[in-house]
Amino acid sequence: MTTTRVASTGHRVSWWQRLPLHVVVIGVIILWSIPTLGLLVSSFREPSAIASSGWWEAFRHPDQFTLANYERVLGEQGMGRAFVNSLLITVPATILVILVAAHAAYALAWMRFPARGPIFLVIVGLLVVPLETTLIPVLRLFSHTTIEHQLPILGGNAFGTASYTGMWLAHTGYGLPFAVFLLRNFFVSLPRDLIEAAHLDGASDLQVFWRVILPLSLPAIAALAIFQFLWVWNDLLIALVLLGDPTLAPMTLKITNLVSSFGTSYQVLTAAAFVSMALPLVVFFAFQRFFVQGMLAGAVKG
Amino acid sequence: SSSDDEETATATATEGGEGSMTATATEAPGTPAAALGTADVLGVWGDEELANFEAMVTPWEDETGGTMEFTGTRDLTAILTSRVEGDNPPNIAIPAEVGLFRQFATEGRLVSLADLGMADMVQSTYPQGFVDLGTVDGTPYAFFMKADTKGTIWYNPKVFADNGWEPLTADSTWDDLMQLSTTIRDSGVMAPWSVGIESGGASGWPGSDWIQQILLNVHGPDTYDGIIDGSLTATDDAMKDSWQKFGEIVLTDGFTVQGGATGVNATGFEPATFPPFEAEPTAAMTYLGGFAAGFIETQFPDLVAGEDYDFMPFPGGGVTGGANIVYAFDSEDTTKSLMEYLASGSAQQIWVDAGGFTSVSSDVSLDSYPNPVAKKLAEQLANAQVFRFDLDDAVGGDWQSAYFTGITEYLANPDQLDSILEGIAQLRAT
Amino acid sequence: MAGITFDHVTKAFGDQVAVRDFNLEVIDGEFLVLVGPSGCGKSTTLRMLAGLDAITSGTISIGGREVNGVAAKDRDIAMVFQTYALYPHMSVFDNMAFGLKLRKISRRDIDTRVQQAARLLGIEDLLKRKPGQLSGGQRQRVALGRAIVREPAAFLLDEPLSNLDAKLRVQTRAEISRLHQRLGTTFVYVTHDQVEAMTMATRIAVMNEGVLQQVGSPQELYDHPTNVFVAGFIGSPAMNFFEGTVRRVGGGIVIASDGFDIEVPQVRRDSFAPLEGRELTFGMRPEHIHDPAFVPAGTVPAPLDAQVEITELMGNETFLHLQRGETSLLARVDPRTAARAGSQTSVVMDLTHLRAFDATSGEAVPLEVPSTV
Amino acid sequence: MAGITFDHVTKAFGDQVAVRDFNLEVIDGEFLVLVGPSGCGKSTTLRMLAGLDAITSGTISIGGREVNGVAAKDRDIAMVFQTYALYPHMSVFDNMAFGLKLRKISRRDIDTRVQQAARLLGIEDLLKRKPGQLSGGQRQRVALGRAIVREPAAFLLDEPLSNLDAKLRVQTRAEISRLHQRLGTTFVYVTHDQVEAMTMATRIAVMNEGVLQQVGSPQELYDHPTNVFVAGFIGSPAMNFFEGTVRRVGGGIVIASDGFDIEVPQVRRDSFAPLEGRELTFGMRPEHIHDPAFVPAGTVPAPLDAQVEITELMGNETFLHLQRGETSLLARVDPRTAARAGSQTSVVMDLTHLRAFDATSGEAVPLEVPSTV
Amino acid sequence: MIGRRWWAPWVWMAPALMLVSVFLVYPSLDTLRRSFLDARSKEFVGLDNYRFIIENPQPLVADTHHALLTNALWLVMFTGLTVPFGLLLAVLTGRLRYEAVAKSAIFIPMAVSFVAASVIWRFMLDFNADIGTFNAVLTGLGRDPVAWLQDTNLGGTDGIGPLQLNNLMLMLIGVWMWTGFALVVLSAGLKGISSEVIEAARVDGATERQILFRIIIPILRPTIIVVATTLLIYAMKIFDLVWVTTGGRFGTDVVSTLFFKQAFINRNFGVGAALAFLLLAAVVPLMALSIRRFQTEEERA
Ligand SMILES: Nc1ncnc2c1ncn2[C@@H]1O[C@H](COP(=O)(O)OP(=O)(O)OP(=O)(O)O)[C@@H](O)[C@H]1O
Ligand SMILES: Nc1ncnc2c1ncn2[C@@H]1O[C@H](COP(=O)(O)OP(=O)(O)OP(=O)(O)O)[C@@H](O)[C@H]1O
Ligand SMILES: [Mg+2]
Ligand SMILES: [Mg+2]
Repeated sequence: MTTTRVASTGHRVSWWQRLPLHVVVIGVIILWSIPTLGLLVSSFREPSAIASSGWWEAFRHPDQFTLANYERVLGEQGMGRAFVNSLLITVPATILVILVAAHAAYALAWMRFPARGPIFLVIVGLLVVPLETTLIPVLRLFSHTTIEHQLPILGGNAFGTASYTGMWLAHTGYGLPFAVFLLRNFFVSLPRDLIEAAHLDGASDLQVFWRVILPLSLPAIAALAIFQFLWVWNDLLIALVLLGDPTLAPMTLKITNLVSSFGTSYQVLTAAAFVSMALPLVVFFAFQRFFVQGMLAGAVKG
Repeated sequence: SSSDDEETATATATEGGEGSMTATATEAPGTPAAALGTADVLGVWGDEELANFEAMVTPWEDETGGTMEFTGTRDLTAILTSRVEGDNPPNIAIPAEVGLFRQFATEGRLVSLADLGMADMVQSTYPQGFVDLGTVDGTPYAFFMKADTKGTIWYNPKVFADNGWEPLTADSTWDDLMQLSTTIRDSGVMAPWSVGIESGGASGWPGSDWIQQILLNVHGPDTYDGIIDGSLTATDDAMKDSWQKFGEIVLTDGFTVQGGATGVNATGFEPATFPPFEAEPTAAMTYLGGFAAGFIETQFPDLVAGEDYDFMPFPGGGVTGGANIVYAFDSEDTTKSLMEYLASGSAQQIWVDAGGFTSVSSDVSLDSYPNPVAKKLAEQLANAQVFRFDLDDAVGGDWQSAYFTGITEYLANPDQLDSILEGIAQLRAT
Repeated sequence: MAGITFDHVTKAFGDQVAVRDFNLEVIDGEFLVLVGPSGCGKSTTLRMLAGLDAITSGTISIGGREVNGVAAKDRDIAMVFQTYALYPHMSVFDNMAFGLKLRKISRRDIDTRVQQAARLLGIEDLLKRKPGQLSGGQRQRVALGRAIVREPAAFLLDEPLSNLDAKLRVQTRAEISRLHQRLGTTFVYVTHDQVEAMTMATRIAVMNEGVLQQVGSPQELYDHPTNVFVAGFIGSPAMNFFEGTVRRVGGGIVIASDGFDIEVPQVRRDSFAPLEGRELTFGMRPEHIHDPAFVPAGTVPAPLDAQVEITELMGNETFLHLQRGETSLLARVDPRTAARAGSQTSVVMDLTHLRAFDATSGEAVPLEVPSTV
Repeated sequence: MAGITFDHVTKAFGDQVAVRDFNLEVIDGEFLVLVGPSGCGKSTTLRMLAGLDAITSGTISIGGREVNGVAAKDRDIAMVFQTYALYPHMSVFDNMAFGLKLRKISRRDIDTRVQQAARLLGIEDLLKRKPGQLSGGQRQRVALGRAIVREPAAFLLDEPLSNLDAKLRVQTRAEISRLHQRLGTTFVYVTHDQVEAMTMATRIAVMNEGVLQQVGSPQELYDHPTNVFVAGFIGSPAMNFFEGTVRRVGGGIVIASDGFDIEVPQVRRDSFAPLEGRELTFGMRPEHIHDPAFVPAGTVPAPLDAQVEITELMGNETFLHLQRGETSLLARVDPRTAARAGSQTSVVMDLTHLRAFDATSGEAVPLEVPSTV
Repeated sequence: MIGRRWWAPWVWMAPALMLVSVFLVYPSLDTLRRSFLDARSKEFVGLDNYRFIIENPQPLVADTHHALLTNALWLVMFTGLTVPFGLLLAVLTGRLRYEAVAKSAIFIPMAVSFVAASVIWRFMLDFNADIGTFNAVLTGLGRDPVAWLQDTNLGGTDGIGPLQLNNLMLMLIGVWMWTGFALVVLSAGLKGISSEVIEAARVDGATERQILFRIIIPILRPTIIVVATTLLIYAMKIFDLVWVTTGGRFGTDVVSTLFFKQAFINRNFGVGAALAFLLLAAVVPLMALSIRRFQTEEERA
């Protein structure tokens, strides 16, 4: 895209005119990063060092640096499988939320029907439901609706406490209120003329949705994907409660197994934090390219 | 367990998964099932503990062809509660607290040891005290493993020797302890105590261990039992006195390296065990259960047990302690067989040898502990004139959380003690 | 194919009525041009026809079948939006190809059709660009191209040439006419360009404030407007109007306006006689007011003296802004005229082309012309 | 006040050059009209001047001071965007008032100014509406209103009237001229409407493919285009062109084109003589080709027979599309002409207005006219 | 669109509605039911649980009143800081060549699990000046270390209600974590704004600040509403952060932590449910607000 960024300027700007901007932004970045930096440094220190001196001390004794913590985490039995499990749970759950939410949001944004407002508000209102309150009822449901059926990677049974299917649906369900809220509000801000033009070109709702709405909503969808991925990826609670079969356990579960019942096991947690953070960050960067300025440039006049 | 073990384990697990589900879902207890399936075990262990536990189970897996899948979490109570309420309990649970256990038992959610066919075995190999703890309304439901004494004051023998301080003995009194503390403080060499009771959501529990030790040793077992069975309330003078005695340790000037209430409340219980053993020790003693040995070993790998670190018995010789309680939610063959195996001395021996484990089973010989300190710990448990289960673990529930909170509150504002105890007492009334 | 019928169609946005009781029969295959002042309801009419805006009341039928309830996508209509409404995420090529792809037309056909349309609109070099990288006129051409690549039952074009330069506009206009002849499809075409309207239309429909004023062939509307509005709206520069009454003075007949009288020549007396005494609004087009030095043959001359306010030289003609009493008149005279701004001059009106309207209703009043002229 | 200077200004989007080596002096207070084919770089020129697009090379100065580094907001310029760019979240009133509020003008002044502008543009009833609730032309008027309420150093108007109906356009055009006279501010005005350009401009600048072709008064450009492009672009319908060479035949001089020769009358021989033998492109405007029956006085006639392809009746005039050999000509003749489509006819060219250009370079070749005519 | 069958929208929404009903609506109704039953969800006890909350008999275990005030403070502080921060950063970084990098720095805290976050902040806030970064700085400046997560005082005086040092500290952590959320979502919205409108404002003479406040923010309103609402609601049910750091000790309890303790530790589902339902009830005014907004939106469309 060649259209200019929102804040870019049409006149020549010398670097010093924008210096204040850089100072502010970089300042904030540094402030924001210090805690994470501390964690990063600590993850390369021996347990005793972590417990006895501050992370900044590490720079004084470079000799103390060690990869042991990472070896401990990555070397853990079945960590590989756990990583795969996490992926098998997260990726489908993310895609599912986007699809389901986007369809609902399309209807709520571009179709007129009675009770449209109330339905939207109820869905948004459900944001407030604390996950914890839903666990027991949902678990009940699961343990009583177990469908006996072998699926290779899906684990014990197609649906129920010992399968991924359950996890996917659960995470989708929990993710929906925010997803619908975000997408619907993004959709309505698209110019109506475009949708109309597509209809006139003979596009059905479905075609408009896929060929016009989704491509133009990429920034919002990217944002949604980033966070849904993150939330599912980092989820511990739902996995602990709903995932009956420990062989399907995601990384988060595996990692808690590295933390001894007494004590704090910082050395493990620090390293684990970055191991589990890696993929979400990759996703974040990968999706940056969808944050394109001026997607709508040239669409409509007036 | 070695990696190929793991492979087979998970492999069998995935096929076996079906078996266990079938069992829970359809099969009525009693009818024989061909091969053993997967036993789903929920507990608190992680890290080496978990590794050792798995090592301990491996022989059973090899022998029976069953598999054990362990899920460990610090929020055990919450998870266990939801899974039980959600009609999807694990096969076996191994928490550290017995309050929840009692509720489950009274609600008939548990399978009695009798139904598991191991009542006699437990009766014969476990101390009566523990058997009673696992018994609700006359029916035994659970047994205990990985016990921990809490009658241990950790110190650095070398430092004591250099300064000519005398470690306390089982026959010492509380006053002796105060005496020693004063001496050390006045010597100006270092603070007598390092105390830290910060533990996130559970902050305060290390203080509760202090208090229960004092209560048992200063006011005797009957008072102690009175509090547990509710015949005595938290407002009892004995209780108040014990709190105040703990208060003296924390609040007396120069007694703690943490510099008083704020520091103690803000210092983690784990780091609090380090000062006596640093290169330049800043505190002479630290009080915490037997598991503190683990912290010290990890933090100071070079120290030699018995020479560089050791413990003295809490004055009075009365010993309180905790243990992990083991109970089952069903009586499938897999569960049955695993429960029996776990209760057996031979199984626990494996972990004992690996270290960091104290067995209360009489089948485990005292000589088999890896180092002198570990051995001393086991002996203290076995030979204690008086042994009582951890006070708040025994009561459990909201009383316990209030008890913990109360302790942090008390240190923050000591003048509130009465109202705090009042509040705790109420919870027992309702 | 598709004839189109509007039957008592009304469209209101809230209490604001955009189109009122609209009745119109668009004959199959005709090229109907819709004109009217800005905001009079042209786009709304198209949008209702396309099925984009719901009709408040009345019915629209296409090819005899009522379509009030038919979805836009099922009406098989191609439309150029006044706002273009290009797909910003698609290349120019894809913008034009979109409708065809949806119709499962073969890649090759699509390619040839789009290429051809692009060539014809002079945007063949821009096919790879995104709309955001185009100039205003280029965007408009893409919007037009998106419509003409299709072969729909009807074309609705909403000011499709407004942002093109004169030359390009003339070409494109011709192309559209050719397209119309080739396909014989019904066209409904909105424009503000009089020349466009005059040259392209089989019929012109004039709207004002949501109400249809007159429908007819360009020449009809130009020569015989049914009311003052149409008379004033069609033709640029607009027709001159002045109030007046027909009076009998001595033997002759005069049109008495404030400040001046116009002597009606012998030949036309009979046609004015019947109107005697009636309050009328008279209209005369600028090109029928001549410089006495260059009066075309066959004129029925009625001389008039007036003050020249402004003169506009247009190269091939000159505009004289005249003032006589309260009345100001525009004359479109031969560029060789001697009249200069500020000077007094005398012009000649051609009464053959004088039009009369009722002063109150604004409806046209016939002045039948003796066939001899 | 603000004179504007473009000094070797170039603007490229990637490798696509939109404006090339543009040099222009806009005199303070003048009304410069910028014309050119769609996509030739007009909007880009305005956007650079407004400080919205960074200049690739060269400098722009306003009032003598270089502004390359000056932010748009500090250039004190009012602009009508070709795409309107209205504030979607503000009412029409607020859209127009925004610029004034920012300048801390008193509520009352703002109110009066906006009200006045609205009245003048006929949108006073729409002030409470949001842009989304307006018709195309209404939006354009709001965009125009947003500019004219201000009193900036310069106005940049990018096709501000393109979506208005003829009548409204004439009015608004007049209003803008009046505004220009009142404020004496510099105007740069982009339009595709020849009449607009002709009537409003003090000078017209013609662009093509990013390059400035000619700057001059309307009449200058109309009568003396510097090259074929300008000749063909200015004037609508466009000038007729045909290739030819000047030859001496017997005693006389003829312009020999393929398929026909044009006899040069005695009076003009001298001016053609010097061009003998040279390859030329000749140009003649449609209005200088007459129906023999209605030849205006003072014509230097050169008769020509041709086939009438199409006739377009425009009411006040008639277009004849003529074909002679390979050459097709458009004639704008008296409406009373007898010529009918399909028939053979003979027309008269007025050689006084014949223009000649070098066939290869396209540059104009002088044909000095004897002053007698 | 004309001619769309009446059931079309319902087909489009069906999957969402079903999932939401199973995982959110049904459980909420179950919660409502349980809030009228006793601790073990056996007998009907009417409004006892709610009365219990209001009478607040166990300030030691669960000081409901204090918790509610703390939530209120979260609403104000947390949301009030996060949204503007995110918006500002979105606008600022939006114009940088290193936009992605800058954003990621703010985003990373979102990516760390809560357990990790608690570790991170332990390294920042630990009381021991040898370990806690903040206290290291303080002692470096010759001041006494502060127990950031335990200290209920503020400016020497005992905190007024929930206005306590440790609460503010927690909220700071919250802001640190969630600004990335606001930033990413808002910058997604920013990308939708037409550059031309902003150019028009520039020509009208608007400064960057005026453009931000009078053009960008109003046009961005739909997205801002999403972010603000989400964060408001998040502040109302804030749980993990408090749970892993202080466990609600030292007056940091919020409704969710109380609910968690009641339901899962004390196994008093009655009171737990009542507390949870209190949360649901608390959103109603917020929803009422957006109802009006939604309807005005409708009218304009
Ligand atoms: N972002 C862009 N990227 C590439 N080319 C561009 C871009 N913007 C404009 N152009 C090209 O620059 C040239 C000039 O554009 P400009 O908008 O100035 O034309 P214009 O004279 O205003 O045409 P019109 O009369 O149609 O508005 C056009 O050929 C256009 O395709
Ligand atoms: N959404 C709306 N709400 C209220 N009034 C509207 C809305 N859309 C259009 N209108 C009004 O309806 C009338 C007709 O609009 P329409 O777009 O049909 O006019 P138009 O004839 O196309 O004008 P133009 O030539 O300027 O495009 C206008 O007065 C306009 O203000
Ligand atoms: Mg319109
Ligand atoms: Mg342009």
